Amino acid sequence: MDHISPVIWQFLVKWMTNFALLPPEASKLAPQMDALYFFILLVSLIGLTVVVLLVTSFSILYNKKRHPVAEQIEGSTLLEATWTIIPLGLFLVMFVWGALIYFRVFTPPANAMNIYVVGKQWMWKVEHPGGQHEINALHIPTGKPIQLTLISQDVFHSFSIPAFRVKREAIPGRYTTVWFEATVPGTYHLFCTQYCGTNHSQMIGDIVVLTPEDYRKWLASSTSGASLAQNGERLFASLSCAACHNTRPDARGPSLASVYGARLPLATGGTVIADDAYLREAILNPSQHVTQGYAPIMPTYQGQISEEGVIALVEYIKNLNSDYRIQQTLNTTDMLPESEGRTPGAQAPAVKGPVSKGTVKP
Amino acid sequence: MPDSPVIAHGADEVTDNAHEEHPSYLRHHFESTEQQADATGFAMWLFLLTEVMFFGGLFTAYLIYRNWYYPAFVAGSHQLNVIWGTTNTVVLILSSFTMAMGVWCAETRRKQGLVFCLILTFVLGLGFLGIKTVEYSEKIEKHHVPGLHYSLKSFLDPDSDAAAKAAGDKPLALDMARHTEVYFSLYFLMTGMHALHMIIGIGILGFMIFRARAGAYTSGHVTFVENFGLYWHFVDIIWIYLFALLYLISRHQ
Amino acid sequence: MSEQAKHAEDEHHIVGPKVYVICLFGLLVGTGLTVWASFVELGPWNPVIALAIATAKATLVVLFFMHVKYSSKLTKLTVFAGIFTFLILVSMTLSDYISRAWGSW
Amino acid sequence: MSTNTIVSLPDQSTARIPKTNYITKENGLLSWLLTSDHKRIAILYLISLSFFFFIGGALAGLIRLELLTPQTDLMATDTYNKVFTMHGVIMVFFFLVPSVPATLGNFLLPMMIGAKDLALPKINLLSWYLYMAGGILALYTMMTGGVDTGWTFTTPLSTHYVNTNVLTTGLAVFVAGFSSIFTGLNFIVTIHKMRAPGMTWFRLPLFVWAHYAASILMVLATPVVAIAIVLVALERTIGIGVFDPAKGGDPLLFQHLFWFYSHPAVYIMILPGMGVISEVISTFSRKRVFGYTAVAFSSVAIAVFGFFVWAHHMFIMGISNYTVLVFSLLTMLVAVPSAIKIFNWTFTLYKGSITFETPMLYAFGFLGLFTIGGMTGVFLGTAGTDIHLTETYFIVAHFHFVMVGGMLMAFLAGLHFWWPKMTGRMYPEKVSQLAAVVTFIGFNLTFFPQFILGTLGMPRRYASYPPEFQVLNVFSTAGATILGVGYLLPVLYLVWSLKYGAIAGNNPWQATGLEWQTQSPPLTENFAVMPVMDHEAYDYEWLENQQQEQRREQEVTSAG
Repeated sequence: MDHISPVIWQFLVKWMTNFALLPPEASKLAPQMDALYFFILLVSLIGLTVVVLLVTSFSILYNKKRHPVAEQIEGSTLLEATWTIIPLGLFLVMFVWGALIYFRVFTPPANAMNIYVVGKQWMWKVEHPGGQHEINALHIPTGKPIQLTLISQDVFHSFSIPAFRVKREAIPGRYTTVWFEATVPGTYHLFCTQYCGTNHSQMIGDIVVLTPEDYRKWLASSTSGASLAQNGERLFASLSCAACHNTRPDARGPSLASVYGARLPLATGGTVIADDAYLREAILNPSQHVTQGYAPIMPTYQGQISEEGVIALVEYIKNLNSDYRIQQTLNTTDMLPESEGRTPGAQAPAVKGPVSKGTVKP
Repeated sequence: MPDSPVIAHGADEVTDNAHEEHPSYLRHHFESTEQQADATGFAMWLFLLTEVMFFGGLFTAYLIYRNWYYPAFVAGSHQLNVIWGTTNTVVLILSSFTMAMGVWCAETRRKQGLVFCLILTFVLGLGFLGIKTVEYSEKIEKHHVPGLHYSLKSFLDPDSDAAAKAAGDKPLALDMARHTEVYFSLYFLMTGMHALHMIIGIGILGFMIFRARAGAYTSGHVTFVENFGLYWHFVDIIWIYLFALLYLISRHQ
Repeated sequence: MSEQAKHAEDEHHIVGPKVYVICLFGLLVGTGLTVWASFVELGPWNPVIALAIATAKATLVVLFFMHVKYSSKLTKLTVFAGIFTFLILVSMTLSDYISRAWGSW
Repeated sequence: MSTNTIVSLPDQSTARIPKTNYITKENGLLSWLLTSDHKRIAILYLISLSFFFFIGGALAGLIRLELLTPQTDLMATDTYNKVFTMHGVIMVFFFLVPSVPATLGNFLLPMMIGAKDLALPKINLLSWYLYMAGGILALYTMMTGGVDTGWTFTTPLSTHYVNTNVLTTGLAVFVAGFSSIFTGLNFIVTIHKMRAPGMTWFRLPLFVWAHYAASILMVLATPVVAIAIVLVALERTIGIGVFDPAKGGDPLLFQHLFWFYSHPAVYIMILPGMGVISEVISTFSRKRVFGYTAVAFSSVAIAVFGFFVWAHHMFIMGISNYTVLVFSLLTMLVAVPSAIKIFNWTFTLYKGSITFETPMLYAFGFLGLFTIGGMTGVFLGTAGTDIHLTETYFIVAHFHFVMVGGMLMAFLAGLHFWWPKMTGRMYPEKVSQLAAVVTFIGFNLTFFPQFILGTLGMPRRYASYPPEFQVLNVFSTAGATILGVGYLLPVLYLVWSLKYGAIAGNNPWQATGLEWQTQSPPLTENFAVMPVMDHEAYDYEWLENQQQEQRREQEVTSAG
């Protein structure tokens, strides 16, 4: 093979040895997605083969030399019905199968650990509930469902992890979610796949999947001193939210204890489930989300809190299951000594996830 | 021309009938004046379809935001003057009527009548735009033009504003008051697009009056007047909806 | 196209002033009605009534001022196609906005 | 060769191009610029379209060169962004949308239905001027710094976050949109009102049906993108807030409005191409298209269903999950008429008498590539797989298979097929067959690796990429070089043929359409005697009888 240019030869060898059709399957979802992918691929290949075979054989059998006079055929309802119904049936199978997978990707399980991701031109900022910040990287453990709550602070971005087969747009002004469960430790690509301006192609990062043990080590080593909920608590205090949202009988706002996940009656009629998106909206556009029995007097915080700040507040409210802390913020005007007194080791419960309420309990 | 039972249009009747000599306005590629009138009329209708879809985008936006920010839309709507709006609706309906009468005059070859109707339509059209200008200038004075020093005063403090006070508006929360800007964006976009169509229409009307006095439309060739009539009525229809959607939100409050 | 329809298409129907005057009257009454209705408390029916009256007025204009009642099937079909596509745009887009609030499953 | 071709040319020693035809009728540049003859306007379009195609193509070449290596070494990222944006804008709005309708459609549609011209010739000329105004504006934008929003103008990027020439580009697209609206409007009116006696709806060539369907989309969908662009422009200049989340607007609304046009737009692009393929396959297999009615109605079905599927571009964009279900289902339904067409074309070959002239080679290319393009569309219409594949090179490969592999192949097929009618001269067969094969190979080498890149996860619109994707990108760039040659060849030999090509005569392909029953190049008003349609479309027996009659007449006259 000397006559082939060594460059091209190396090139081909490199390609043949590294050839892959799909990225590694590193999440629980990936094999399911790939099964559907290969099903559609199979159908496509059969369809293509049928067309190519027919065209080729007709070209050979009925070329002018062999078949000088064409026979006029009007059509055949039976045949046409066949190639209407068979593709339709196959497409419907794909639709149902695809819809089921779509369900799965965008329906996080109840025990998922929530991590917040803020996209901005041109970086990904990740906020772990334990207070760890990351930029253009995401550390996660295997074997635990992870839910991402995404938002963008400027333009559309898209959080894509090919190895997990998931991708979700980060939208300005609204939370979106996606979840996955990593299975294989390793480092995988993180791409922004929605064109977002000049450095779109540099808005990339690493997804680092660790074993649960390594993950615990990483959490401990990269803490920033205060959990996300504690940051939220400070913000809650400095914005004087507790002036209204308290348990006093004359409180002007509803108590926020155990409000997360509850079904709230709205002043405009109807009810709403207080999820992350609702909490965010209620902070930024309060007058549209007034709960029954309260006057629409809450000021808007639009433009006053950064997206990270809103996330911290949401995380704080999510973890409130008693009014004790709110009373504390009422009594103290400054920083809370308790939260500063915490040692990194005390952060450990955060690993259990935000749903294990009581993280901020004294 | 051989007779065929499946002719798509009455091409040969005409050639057999009176119009042995082609009238001057028959363009070379048509077989008959009927075909020409049919084709241009149909083309006008298709053009109106594109206009429907053009406004369709705006109506979609309107419906979405009205559902989202209903209180802001109510407060914004209360800033509009129903009397001016109603007057304008009546003016436009009258102009539509005079236009229809103009078409009838052209069809029945009444030259004086046609010129009179067109001039009336022209004047009514200008009247509409005049009233619109008054309304717009009021909005400009109150800084209700989105993007240009937009002021929330009328919505945060309705007592300071005559229109809001008259409607008995309660003060809006700041976040909702901000969304009145969306209402006024749509208000200016929709009425502005409509006014743009009016201006174009009035321009063509002026040209038509000029031509009608020379007797151009009263010698059997009425397609232009008819097609312009379609356009003018379409603009009227858009306004009928704009009036209901923009001016008449929850006036009873 | 049937012979009859073809005939109807060729025949140019001239709509007379009488129809126009009746139509004008109807439009003015409609305008008065819609303004009056907007000042009456009807709850969720207010916008429905307003749109219904507007549609009735628009129908009058389309049928008589724009001669659609006397026009060929093709013109009627064209009007219908316009309304149909407009409704697709509005309803399918709104379907997204309405069902967003239903939350995830 | 004699048995393997259907080409029948007049005796070259005596044959002459007819002295009076639409080209020779008047002379001078002004006679072209002020013409209202649909054929001359088609030629104007052909020249200007080719110009824009090669500008878009050159930009594509730059993109491929930059992607040869993982780093950004040829140009900076913002230059790259401008290059792919301008490539998209020019190719979509100034080549693909008008390509077949404005050139071949304009030239042939009146002839096929036996009319003297389009119903509104002046509007037709206006369309061309609008197209040119838009095109020149787009070029001006490119010269003065370009625009880097991507051809989709996604808000809020386009309204608040880029400081390039969004407004002029928007205006260019807006103006070109009206050109497209007027073309579509003209076609619909012409097809309804200008048909020759005897030309019933079910005697129309399928080319006309396809153009009818595409025209409906042009008329009804284009205005929506026009208003979307107006809103973006106002948002950008005075900040009206309709799409601005900070002011309470919804950026997704822009995408709804944009894709309400831009999804049907892909059918505007592909339907006329399908029309070309119907004509070509029928002619070169000497057979009526298998299931004429099904093919005709599938065009209309694609046009109607085309309005119901736009949100499949937004599956992961945060639209409601329920809406995703509905749009995914409807997307599956719109795939069916395309499948019907593919099989009907294939079965047209059955028991035909097939020859392999250049247009047929391109048509075969179309069949294969469009099948791949269509099937990969199903991957993206399926909500589950769309999550992984959207916004990657998979989608780039998919729409290039449909647009370049489908549409451009069809355009070239049609251009070769009707070249003798348009110019009166044949193109050189051998070299053009070579070009067809080169194009096919180059195309597959360029775009097939991109499917694999996409499934591997390489995002689109990346100026730099992880090194592991390099090998496939090198393949793609190599293929693009071959593809470039494949597209340059036709320019050379087609221009050559204008002077040296064989005289074609009226009907070199022995085709049945009315356009072939008149001289080539045709007269200004197309037919010396207005034709009467007294047979079905694609009636080859009628053609044979007709020719026999003519031969007999000639014998009589020469004997007399």
